[in-house]
Amino acid sequence: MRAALSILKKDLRMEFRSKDSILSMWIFSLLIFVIFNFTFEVSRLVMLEIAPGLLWVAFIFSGMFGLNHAFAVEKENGNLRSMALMPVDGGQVYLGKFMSVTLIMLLFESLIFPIFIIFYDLQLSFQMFLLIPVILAGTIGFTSLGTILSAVAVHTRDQQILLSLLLWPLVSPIIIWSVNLTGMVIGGDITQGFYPLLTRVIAFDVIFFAVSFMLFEFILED
Amino acid sequence: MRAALSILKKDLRMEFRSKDSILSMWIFSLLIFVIFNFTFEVSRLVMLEIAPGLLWVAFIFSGMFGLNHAFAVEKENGNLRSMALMPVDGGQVYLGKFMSVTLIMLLFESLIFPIFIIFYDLQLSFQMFLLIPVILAGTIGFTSLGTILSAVAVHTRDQQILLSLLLWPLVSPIIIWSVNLTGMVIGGDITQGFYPLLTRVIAFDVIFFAVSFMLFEFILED
Amino acid sequence: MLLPALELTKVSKDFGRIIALRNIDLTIQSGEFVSILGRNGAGKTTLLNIISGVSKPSSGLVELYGGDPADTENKSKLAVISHEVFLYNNLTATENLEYYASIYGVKDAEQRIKDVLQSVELMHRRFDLVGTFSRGMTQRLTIARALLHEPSLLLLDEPFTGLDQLAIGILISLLRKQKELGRTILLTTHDLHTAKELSQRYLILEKHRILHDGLMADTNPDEIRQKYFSSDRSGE
Amino acid sequence: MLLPALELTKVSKDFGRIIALRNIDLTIQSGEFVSILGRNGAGKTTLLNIISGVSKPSSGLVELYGGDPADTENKSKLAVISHEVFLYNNLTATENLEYYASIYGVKDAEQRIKDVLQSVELMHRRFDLVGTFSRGMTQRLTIARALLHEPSLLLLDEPFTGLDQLAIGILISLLRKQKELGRTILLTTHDLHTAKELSQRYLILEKHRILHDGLMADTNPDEIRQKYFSSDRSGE
Amino acid sequence: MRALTDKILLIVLLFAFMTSIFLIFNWVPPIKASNLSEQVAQKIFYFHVPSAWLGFLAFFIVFVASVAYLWKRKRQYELIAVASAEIGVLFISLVLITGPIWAKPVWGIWWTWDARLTSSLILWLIYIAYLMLRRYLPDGSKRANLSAVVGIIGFIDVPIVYYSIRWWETQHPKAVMASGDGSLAGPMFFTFMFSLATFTLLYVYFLRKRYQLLVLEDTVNKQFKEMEIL
Ligand code: HEM
Ligand SMILES: Nc1ncnc2c1ncn2[C@@H]1O[C@H](COP(=O)(O)OP(=O)(O)OP(=O)(O)O)[C@@H](O)[C@H]1O
Ligand SMILES: Nc1ncnc2c1ncn2[C@@H]1O[C@H](COP(=O)(O)OP(=O)(O)OP(=O)(O)O)[C@@H](O)[C@H]1O
Ligand SMILES: [Mg+2]
Ligand SMILES: [Mg+2]
Repeated sequence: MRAALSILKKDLRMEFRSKDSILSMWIFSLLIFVIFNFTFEVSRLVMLEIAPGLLWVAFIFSGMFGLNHAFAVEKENGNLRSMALMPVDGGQVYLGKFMSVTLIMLLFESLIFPIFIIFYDLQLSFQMFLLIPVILAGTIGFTSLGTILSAVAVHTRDQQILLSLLLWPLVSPIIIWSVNLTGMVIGGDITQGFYPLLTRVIAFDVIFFAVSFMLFEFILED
Repeated sequence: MRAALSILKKDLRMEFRSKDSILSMWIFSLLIFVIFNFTFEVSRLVMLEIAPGLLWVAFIFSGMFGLNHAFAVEKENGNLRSMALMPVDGGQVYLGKFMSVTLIMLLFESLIFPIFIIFYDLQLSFQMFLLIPVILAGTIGFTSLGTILSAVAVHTRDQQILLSLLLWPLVSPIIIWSVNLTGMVIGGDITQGFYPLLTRVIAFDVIFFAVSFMLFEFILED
Repeated sequence: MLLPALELTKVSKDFGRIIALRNIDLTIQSGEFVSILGRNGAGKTTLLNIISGVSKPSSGLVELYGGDPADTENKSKLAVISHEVFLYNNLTATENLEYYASIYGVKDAEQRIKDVLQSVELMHRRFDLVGTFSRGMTQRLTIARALLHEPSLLLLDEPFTGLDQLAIGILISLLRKQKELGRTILLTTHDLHTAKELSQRYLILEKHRILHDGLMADTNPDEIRQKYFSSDRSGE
Repeated sequence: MLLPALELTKVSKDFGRIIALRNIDLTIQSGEFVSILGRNGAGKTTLLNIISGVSKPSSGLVELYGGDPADTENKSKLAVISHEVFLYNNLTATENLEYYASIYGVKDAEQRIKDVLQSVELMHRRFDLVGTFSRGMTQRLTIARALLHEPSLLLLDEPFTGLDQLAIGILISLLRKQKELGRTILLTTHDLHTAKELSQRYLILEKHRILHDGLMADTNPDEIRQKYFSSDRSGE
Repeated sequence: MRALTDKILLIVLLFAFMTSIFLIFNWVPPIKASNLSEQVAQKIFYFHVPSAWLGFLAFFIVFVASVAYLWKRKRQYELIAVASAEIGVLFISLVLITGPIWAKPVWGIWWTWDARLTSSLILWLIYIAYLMLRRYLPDGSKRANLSAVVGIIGFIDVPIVYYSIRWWETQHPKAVMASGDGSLAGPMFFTFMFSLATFTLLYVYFLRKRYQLLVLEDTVNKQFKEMEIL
């Protein structure tokens, strides 16, 4: 755990070397919405129908930034090799990277979400709090797989494309369910299916995390 | 011109070192659509309304790959500095990079487009050929600005985010117009406004290209 | 009987078409200081990578202290200096060392960081980002990084790169001290005089094999140069 | 009267808080071979960057052949070797050289590429990706790249890095030939003996200034080392 | 001398502001509107529009100073460009604040994706990006060059924002000033012009102050360096 925390600390330090990074993330989130809004010049009704999807697309695209970054910074000065040399087992490295990627993605989401609320003029009801476990579960599913696949993709020439190729198909069930769950909460109809679906997402999170944690060892070694 | 072509040749050579690159681009394009389709689980009617926007969002996101890449490859082994040392004026470098970025983006688009046609079950009429100038004009506007701003952003720590921050607001008029034009063609109502609007996009392309061409010199020098 | 620090049996390595090492047999005892010499492309770096475990041999067996180089315990005994410096440009000198100290579980880290920084004379720049360092300053810092956790096996791939006369002197005396402390050291370099000054034993790699394995005391650098690096052998 | 190849007047450079060069005045005539010596961080690389025009001085004037270093004509006369090799890892040796040849408008490129590859002894690897080269092979290739367009002003920043004894010999004789051809050469190195062997004039940079500007013939390397690089001066 | 000019400017500004507030709230007759809140909201017009115009002017100055910098390579042009960009962002922020305040009582909503509104937001984002870029780069000629380039390209968007009212159907009012059909009655016109003059003065004052501050920063930095040498 100590090693994982060291990696986390180092990553966050580099990521937030200055407060500018957070500011640009915020503006970036704003821009994603502005872009979506003016490219889809559609009626408000249609907008509301696609809103949960838009929210998750925005989450995913900002998440991809974090994932692409996570191991790209390790490429400079041969640090990827240095990680293989460290007396730390793969799981620790995975855990450290997973935490930093997840924290950054959650930060992004917490910046995107208020803009989402304002632009779609959503009512803040007590039910909205249900979005917190939904977003958490969806995000962790995305990053737990994303972290290990990012470490795989970084070894290839077309890193960014390859990460998408590997990650998106695998993570799609979780994203679809998260969109569904988000739609239920926003639409205000928490049907019977809500909790079982949420549980299913969490179950997948656990599986993805556990498998990645165990397999990471093999990615570091040459 | 000779220098620009040398840069173009080198870039395409690296980009398509193997045919895998094209294959992964194709799968990536497919994935973008699949992702959009399952995140927006909406009625076909709504889908059709947002189709032109989706098409351009897909274009932009694949274009961002190319742009982020364009100067990132120059970073390894100090090649960015080497470009500043070459006895070639900035305009030539700009031209070379612009061509390679544009060609790659057009390739992407030609891969995305058939998928788009199939997924939305669009009729292939003679009018559809009007999409060619529309897509060309929109793309060139995007890449002409994108190339110079990518060269600006590559000097910063958060390259990818900063490129989005700089490019998206500036290029937004062109994207909006391209979405409008695409909507007209697909919807089958080429109104009176079509040609003037297309002309306007082309006019902006020319302005953006000329300004970038002239200013690129100053970006290379320290 | 004491285990050798390092034992390679019939180790080969190839990268597709290109052969880098062929049937290397090598035993190095604890406390030895061995120089590895050889032409560009002879396979020196590849050999060190295989010993450190970052690169797996295509065939053959590598044993570090009787175990796998990838064992956590073995890894914690190891330090590598290569032409890649293993430092983060966006962290300061101190922050880089703090990171490595916590990864390696260095005790009394703060004091230790100060000590190594002092020994490579970088104290006055400790709060500057590594990205702003000159080549030689970066190399000094990577030396500090490697010595931080008091490794017992040092793999040094051309560690003198970029160092000025003063820093070369510093590194030489640091290495002498390491030798006195009984540490095992493998060094590749193209500077035969320094190699002679420091090490007892030397290997010469050529055409992917160990061409010569002898004692430094028995030879002089110019003879080695004559014998193995003269241009009439250049045709391969 | 002939214009000097290079003239610096009151050139200073700082990076924010850090001062790299201060009030440098320097004139170098066409055909001179000048070594630049100095400690790590003394400002040697920064000085070469300013001369080549990649880095603008914070104040002061730089003139290359009476003009701006950024003029296209001046740039085409220039070649730089630095610790960054300016090569693309995803291109082969030949492809890299072809690219530079077409950029610099080299005539009879194919033959010229063969010649330079031969001179650094890399012909047998010319179709391999640079990314798979060993450190020394990459350095050889960067030397070939720099000489490709027959530059008349060479800026060499520690060009011997990573080279084996043989390649050092090759580079030395290549440089001798360049000198005979009347080319102007600036070289930074930490190897005083090689510097003495090659150059007539030497500069010593210290504390961001030119501390000494003299003729090589008048001194011997050990004396220089004693005087400028002994450890009692290390406290800054 | 400079200090004196600043003092005089400041005093004139104070007077001008007090006068325009008087003109806006006490002198000019209220418009004919259905309810009171709309009448009051209309007063925002005298802040909203001058802010927008001054924003455009500020960005124009960024453009001019950036061109001048690339041409002459003088530090002072760089500083003028930055100072003007900061003030421009400030004024456009005012537009983005006063607009919604006006919109709520008149249109019943704070915000809509109307062309003029969107393009104002985009304009704001462009210059935010310009300022962000500067924060990411270390001081030096590289930063000056890159930001000058962005300053020039960014200005290409200002006319788009200006003409967007003609290019798209919008909810936002058409040009009342430029149309010349006398839709702005006498007292309103006078008050508007007065307010505009006041804002212009404010811009000049801010620009001078910000520029002086930037020069001062430079001087202090230089002196620190001198001290370090010794
Ligand atoms: C909600 C956000 C709003 C934004 C971002 C905004 C932005 C702008 C901008 C940039 C201008 C200057 C353009 C020019 O003079 O050509 C302007 C002018 C103006 N605005 Fe707004 N506006 C907003 C809301 C409103 C509202 C609600 C009203 C009144 C119903 C309004 C009335 C005007 C008028 C009358 C002008 C002067 C037009 C002219 O003479 O050209 N604005 N606005
Ligand atoms: N990743 C790789 N892919 C393909 N070939 C490689 C790779 N790494 C090394 N080689 C090849 O293996 C051989 C040995 O390389 P190595 O780096 O070990 O040489 P070296 O002795 O360290 O040379 P130098 O003195 O130049 O550092 C070379 O021919 C090199 O091209
Ligand atoms: N980009 C930069 N940002 C900040 N400081 C820098 C930068 N480049 C160089 N410096 C500083 O300028 C000084 C001179 O660096 P330079 O690289 O010129 O030294 P050098 O003489 O080449 O040293 P070496 O022998 O180690 O190569 C150093 O203190 C260095 O930290
Ligand atoms: Mg090597
Ligand atoms: Mg240097």
